[in-house]
Amino acid sequence: MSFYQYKDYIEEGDIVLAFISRQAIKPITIKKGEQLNTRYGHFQHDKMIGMKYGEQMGGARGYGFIYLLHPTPELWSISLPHRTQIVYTPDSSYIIQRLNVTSGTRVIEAGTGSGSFTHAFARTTGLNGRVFSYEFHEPRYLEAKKEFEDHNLENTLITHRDVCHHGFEIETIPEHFSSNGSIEGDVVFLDLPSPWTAIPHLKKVISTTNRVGICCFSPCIEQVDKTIKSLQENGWINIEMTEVAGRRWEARKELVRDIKDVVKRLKDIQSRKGQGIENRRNVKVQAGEKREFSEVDNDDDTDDQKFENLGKGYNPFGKGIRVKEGDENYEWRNVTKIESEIKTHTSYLTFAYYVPSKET
Amino acid sequence: MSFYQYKDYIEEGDIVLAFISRQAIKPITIKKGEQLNTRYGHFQHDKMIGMKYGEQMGGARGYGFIYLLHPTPELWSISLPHRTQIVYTPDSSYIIQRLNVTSGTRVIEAGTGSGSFTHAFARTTGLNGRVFSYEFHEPRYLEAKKEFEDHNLENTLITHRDVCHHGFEIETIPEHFSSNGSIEGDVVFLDLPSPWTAIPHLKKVISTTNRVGICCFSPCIEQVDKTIKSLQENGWINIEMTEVAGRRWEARKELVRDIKDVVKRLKDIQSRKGQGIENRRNVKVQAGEKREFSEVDNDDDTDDQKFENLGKGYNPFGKGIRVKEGDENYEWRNVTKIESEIKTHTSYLTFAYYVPSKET
Amino acid sequence: MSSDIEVKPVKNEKVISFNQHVLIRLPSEGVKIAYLKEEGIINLGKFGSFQASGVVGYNFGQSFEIIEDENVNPISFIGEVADASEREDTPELSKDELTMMFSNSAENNQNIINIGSKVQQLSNADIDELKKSGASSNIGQQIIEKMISGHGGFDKKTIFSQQKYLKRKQQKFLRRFTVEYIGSSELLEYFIVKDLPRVHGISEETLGSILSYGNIRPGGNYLVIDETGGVVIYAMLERMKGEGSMVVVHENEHVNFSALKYADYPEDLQNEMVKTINWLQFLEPENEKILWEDVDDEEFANMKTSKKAQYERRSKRANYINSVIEVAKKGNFDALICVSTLHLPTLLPEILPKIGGSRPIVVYSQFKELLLDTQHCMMSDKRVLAPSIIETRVRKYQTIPGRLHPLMTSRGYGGYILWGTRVIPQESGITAVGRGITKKRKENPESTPTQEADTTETDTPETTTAS
Amino acid sequence: MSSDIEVKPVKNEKVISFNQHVLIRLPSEGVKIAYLKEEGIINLGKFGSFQASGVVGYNFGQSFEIIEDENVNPISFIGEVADASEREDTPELSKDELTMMFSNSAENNQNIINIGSKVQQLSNADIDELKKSGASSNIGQQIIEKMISGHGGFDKKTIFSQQKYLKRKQQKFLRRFTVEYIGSSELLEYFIVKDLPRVHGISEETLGSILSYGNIRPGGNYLVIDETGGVVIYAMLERMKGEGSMVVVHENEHVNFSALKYADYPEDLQNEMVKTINWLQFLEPENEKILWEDVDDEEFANMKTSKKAQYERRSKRANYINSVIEVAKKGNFDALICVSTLHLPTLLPEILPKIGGSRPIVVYSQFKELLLDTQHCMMSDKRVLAPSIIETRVRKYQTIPGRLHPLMTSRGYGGYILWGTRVIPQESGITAVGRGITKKRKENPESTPTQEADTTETDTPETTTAS
Repeated sequence: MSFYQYKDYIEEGDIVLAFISRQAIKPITIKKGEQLNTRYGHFQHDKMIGMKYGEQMGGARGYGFIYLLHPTPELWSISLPHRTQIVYTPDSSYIIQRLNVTSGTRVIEAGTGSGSFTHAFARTTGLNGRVFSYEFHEPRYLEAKKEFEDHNLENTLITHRDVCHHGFEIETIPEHFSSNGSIEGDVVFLDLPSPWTAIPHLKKVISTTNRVGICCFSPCIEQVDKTIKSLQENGWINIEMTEVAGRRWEARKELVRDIKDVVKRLKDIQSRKGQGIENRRNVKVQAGEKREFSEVDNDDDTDDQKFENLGKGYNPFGKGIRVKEGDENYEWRNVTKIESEIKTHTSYLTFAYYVPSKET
Repeated sequence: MSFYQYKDYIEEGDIVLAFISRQAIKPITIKKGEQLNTRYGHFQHDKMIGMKYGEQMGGARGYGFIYLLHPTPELWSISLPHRTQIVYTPDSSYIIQRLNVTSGTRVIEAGTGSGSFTHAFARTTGLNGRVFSYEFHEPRYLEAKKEFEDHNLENTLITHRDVCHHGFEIETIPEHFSSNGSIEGDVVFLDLPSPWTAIPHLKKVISTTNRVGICCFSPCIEQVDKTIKSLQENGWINIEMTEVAGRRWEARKELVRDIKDVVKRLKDIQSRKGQGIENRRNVKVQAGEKREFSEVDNDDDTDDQKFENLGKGYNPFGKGIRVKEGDENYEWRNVTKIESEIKTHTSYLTFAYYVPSKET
Repeated sequence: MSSDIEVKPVKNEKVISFNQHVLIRLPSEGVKIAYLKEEGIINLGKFGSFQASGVVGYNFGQSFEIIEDENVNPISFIGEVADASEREDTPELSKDELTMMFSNSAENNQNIINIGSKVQQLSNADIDELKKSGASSNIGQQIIEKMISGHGGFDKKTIFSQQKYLKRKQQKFLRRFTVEYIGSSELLEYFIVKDLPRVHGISEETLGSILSYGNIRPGGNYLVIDETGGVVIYAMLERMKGEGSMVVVHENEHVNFSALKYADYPEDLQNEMVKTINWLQFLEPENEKILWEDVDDEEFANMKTSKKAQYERRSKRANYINSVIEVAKKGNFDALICVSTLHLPTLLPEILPKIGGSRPIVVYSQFKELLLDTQHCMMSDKRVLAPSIIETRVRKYQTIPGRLHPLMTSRGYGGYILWGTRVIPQESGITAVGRGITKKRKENPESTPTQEADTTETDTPETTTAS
Repeated sequence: MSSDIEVKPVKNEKVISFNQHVLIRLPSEGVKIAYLKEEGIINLGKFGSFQASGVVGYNFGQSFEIIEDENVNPISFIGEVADASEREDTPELSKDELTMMFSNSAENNQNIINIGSKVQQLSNADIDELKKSGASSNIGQQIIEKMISGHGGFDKKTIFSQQKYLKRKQQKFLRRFTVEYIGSSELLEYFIVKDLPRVHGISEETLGSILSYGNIRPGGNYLVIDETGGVVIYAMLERMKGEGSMVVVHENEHVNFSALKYADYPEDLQNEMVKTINWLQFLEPENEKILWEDVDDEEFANMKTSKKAQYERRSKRANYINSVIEVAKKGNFDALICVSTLHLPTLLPEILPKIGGSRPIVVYSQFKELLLDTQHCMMSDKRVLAPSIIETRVRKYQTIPGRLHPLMTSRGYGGYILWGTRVIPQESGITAVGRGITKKRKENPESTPTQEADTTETDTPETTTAS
């Protein structure tokens, strides 16, 4: 299992994402003798070994199922518990695209946080690229370090460091991470409470031979203001702040409720009423097609809620009989429905470039 | 013609909105002997008199047409030239709704600007409500004053005033605008470069007997910051800043391009090529269903653009033949297309309330 | 225009009054609706209960804190801090302090571990006991303080998270509330929180746009389809304030106006302004008219008392139905306001003749795809000019100076409206520029542009000149 | 993992070099693509022209100003103000000055009339003359200053509008530009400005999400449908940097790769990485294979020279087609990347078998409605797990401290993607919780929740434990 290439069959020791539902994707490390227990069934690791990635797996007791997925940075990010500090794909994919992160890029990231974006950087830069990630919070650092080792993120070096105070320089860079003894970052991503205190330290670690891009990720507008000033003071140009909005839509079907059915049902109600009521009325009836009074009369004028609204999924011909979405006896219209909770803000993204002077 | 009620037939002196196209709605005042000249034909006022509002009118020379529309604040705002200071309906309708502007509300508005929002306020508050509008820029004030008179906005009083320096009080309020000799505004709308300098002046003119709502309309975030502080210092509560995004979509049809047609066309090209080329090849041909070499060979490997993309509106069976959108010989799918230029920002809307103490 | 204001208020919108419904806004950002009876007690669940008489007479918008014996004290706003000077962690921070916080928060954060519910050492039993024991005016604050002192990791938190924690606890335990007038936004908010599908996902901003694009105002006469149980009708009535009328078409034997029970309109006013008719009556008016002839006075006098009452009720009902059918037949409505899940491409052609010339057509749907089909139907019908689907979305901000940012998450809803203008096309004799004269144009390509009123984007016209 | 970096660059991405295409960014925010030949002159129209040799050797991202004799001077950035100290209306304002501006701008505005083009007193002829006469390094600035002095109302403008005016004029007349590397964002930007329908309205952020959700990385092997003329393929190639491959399926006799002409990849590398196949070959591989047998050496030796060349070309082509058909038949691609206007509900079932297990499916469309139909098709097909339509939109800000706000208008485009994961459903023996055991559940309602992998929203599972 690797974030750098796919494999086809599951082996012991692999990390597999057990897809239980859209809201529940559970990472498991395959180990003989273990079992995944969910509300939707029980799944033995032994049986997973040798199965294909992507395969559907039935529960051990004859009910429930999961899908066995190969990890990717994008699936990994949605498998994480919804705690803070996850940079989700709408933001991370835009940052990677805009700063032209590709195979071979040298990335500086601070802080590591959940490590979600680190995975995307590691995948995209590949084995020719390098990711230098910094985390000042020790428990988080230790957790991320172990995770990156478990995930074989070979091109990633995590450092426990408060970059705002102590900068980014690494005294003894492992040889295969060094570029002429230095970090020489091409792209910088700062997800810190006060990026403006870290920006002055960057000069020592960014590339001296090509243009460097930066993105600062801050939730509050006042942080952006300080960041812009610091970028200006430190010689960064083309400063631009942006926001990314990501929305997710599900496909649904809505019942086509034709007026003809409504009219038919109203006529039906009236005729049933007309039959059931004794001829006890006081009305002068004339010949002709016009309807008689009893059909519209109703003694209970106050009960306005007697007949329920016909809403989604209700039988158009009667009240309260629920129609299953997509039931082939009815006509349906495809519609898109937005997710029930939308992310209306993640952070402001402030981009800039630094162009080192021509070497002569 | 009135913004307070509809009429059915056009009379001399009416203001009519001549709808020429979505992008061209032209207000005209009906006057005998005059004529509206457009790129789409010529239209005589004389003939408009007596026509119904909403009627389509053909051009005097046998071509072109317009629709004769009754003014509403919403149509009026889109008829204005796209200069600055127009508060469009997505913002104005939200402000009216959120601040509960209804029949009878007393509104304070500064500045008047294009007068677009003033019309919506005047319509919604009706003849029982009052709109006090302030404009400091003299040419704009004079223009708006004349416009409001022409439009018979009877419930609206415009004042030439720099409210930031001189406040909102009016020395001699016309009797039918006064409430116990005072303005007693229920709702305040400030569209000013520095609303924080106007806010301290409000206490003298807002209602002393009920809760007062305010909305400050500012394009820059730094203005919001100052506005919030001023509102706090002046006793306003429930301060909340919001943004309104309005989007407009058109209905279009997209050609359903089925893969079967593509395959058919590729086969057709190949068979035509096979027929047209002499048997001058060097290939060992075997019997069977498989195709012969000449059908796929092509001597001009460099010309990659010989066959154009099949894009929107193109015949799926051949290149370059344009199919009219909705042509009944083809299958179409309804789609929505967003307007070509969208308003990604108008202003930040900062709302707050002022609750006068209980009278005892 | 009246020379002085003579609005006859149908209910009190300014001062909290008996025998009216009110909206109660809780610190948790939840909302309740209560009816203020004299001698009544309003129960807010875990937030306590209070006597209705305690809040009556204050202005709408007033906040209160519950004290002993179900009494209330007015407070300036719901987040007011009682003893700001005594508290070190006051939420009111100066700009300088905030700057410092930003600059140092990296350092501050370095020593905290993840804060979960497990660091919370106070049990629910403890909290219940505290609630029971306390009868003083500051019980909420006291509970919070007790919780802070029982909270193992609290002093290790950053100022930021301390404040968030405090706010969360305040919302949960402070016995505070605000009494608000039930305007249409408040009624909608109540249903959004309580039952979003019932109002078909309409947001406040979309409701506002329905009313503005629909040109709703006092004195209008509207045709309405409202499947929200009356929220849209209420919003219209509030804009009209007693002047004007509407015909509501519905699909059941009786219309569902359950939302109007919070409206507090006098019954006769509501009946006068809101006429109802079902689709059968609307579409087949001649068949559905009631055959009714009033008996002559003599015959009436001879009826038994019980018969008389029945006769009068039936007479009233028959006349009502027949009169509404007549109003609907006459048409010329000032707008169509449609909030419905009915399939409009087949229904709309039946409704359009009833709408007056140049009046707005406003159709709401939760789903853009459904409006799209209706929009295509309008475009081929020609009786609706320039139909557009309009989406309006409000984004709210955490409005704290120094910590300004949009709310991180929101419920995903809002809906779309389709807006157009009812027009009267000429049946013949109209030649669009660029259609009938295509040939001429090809010969001289600069001569005339194409004119398609519905979709083409073109320049502004030349100026008006006297002929 | 290699112990040291050994990337063999296929082209220079760091330093501006001869024989490569570059993007030239103009002060007007327009963009051009130029090819830098030795001795070449690049013409920027009204912005002047310059010798290619003048910019070569600088880092990509460097800005320049054109001086006399088609030479250039490097400048720090395009908006650099030459003599900031001398100018009163410098764009660099302190915070205090900005505060003052906000406080006083109402007053300042009071005396201005609407500023239109009519207050401009300098004719176009004047400007042309100035341009011709000037050969100094600061000609742009001089023109602007001349224009300001000729501008009747300029001193009456507010600082705000003066600066806006200045910026507009700077953009129009300063002979400055930036030379950038053509990454995939730059290539896309070029086409967005030049011909948005050609790239089907893809925005930069949507292109980025296609590549991330598609898990594009060096070494992958992808199946691609790209109707943008190669912009998407270029973006993938840039991510792969020489490692991996893709099969591109197209619908014409020859694929349209016109965008790749700016890519500057060596022909052999591009041919090695990008294999092409048309739909007929893809869908009917057995029919479409070329019958080709190489002749033996003797026969070949006996051919005429002209025949030999033809033979070799045809041999190469037949082998190429047959090998690509084989690769496509084998399948197991690492992703499907589809940017196409083809009707996917009928096509997708033919493609899915070719995608490897657990690999991403990413489909782009300009219209959400078209993806909706495809999503429904995926949901009934069962081979695509959890398909979602994703919309990503970037909002850019006017990033000037003190005047920070989102841009007022933007072009309306962007598109949508449909993302899912290719899975291998069991053909039988799977019982969903809540389906097969509905009865049991009814008896004991708390026993088991409903499981519908595609749509149900459920809680997280219990923790993993050893059995």
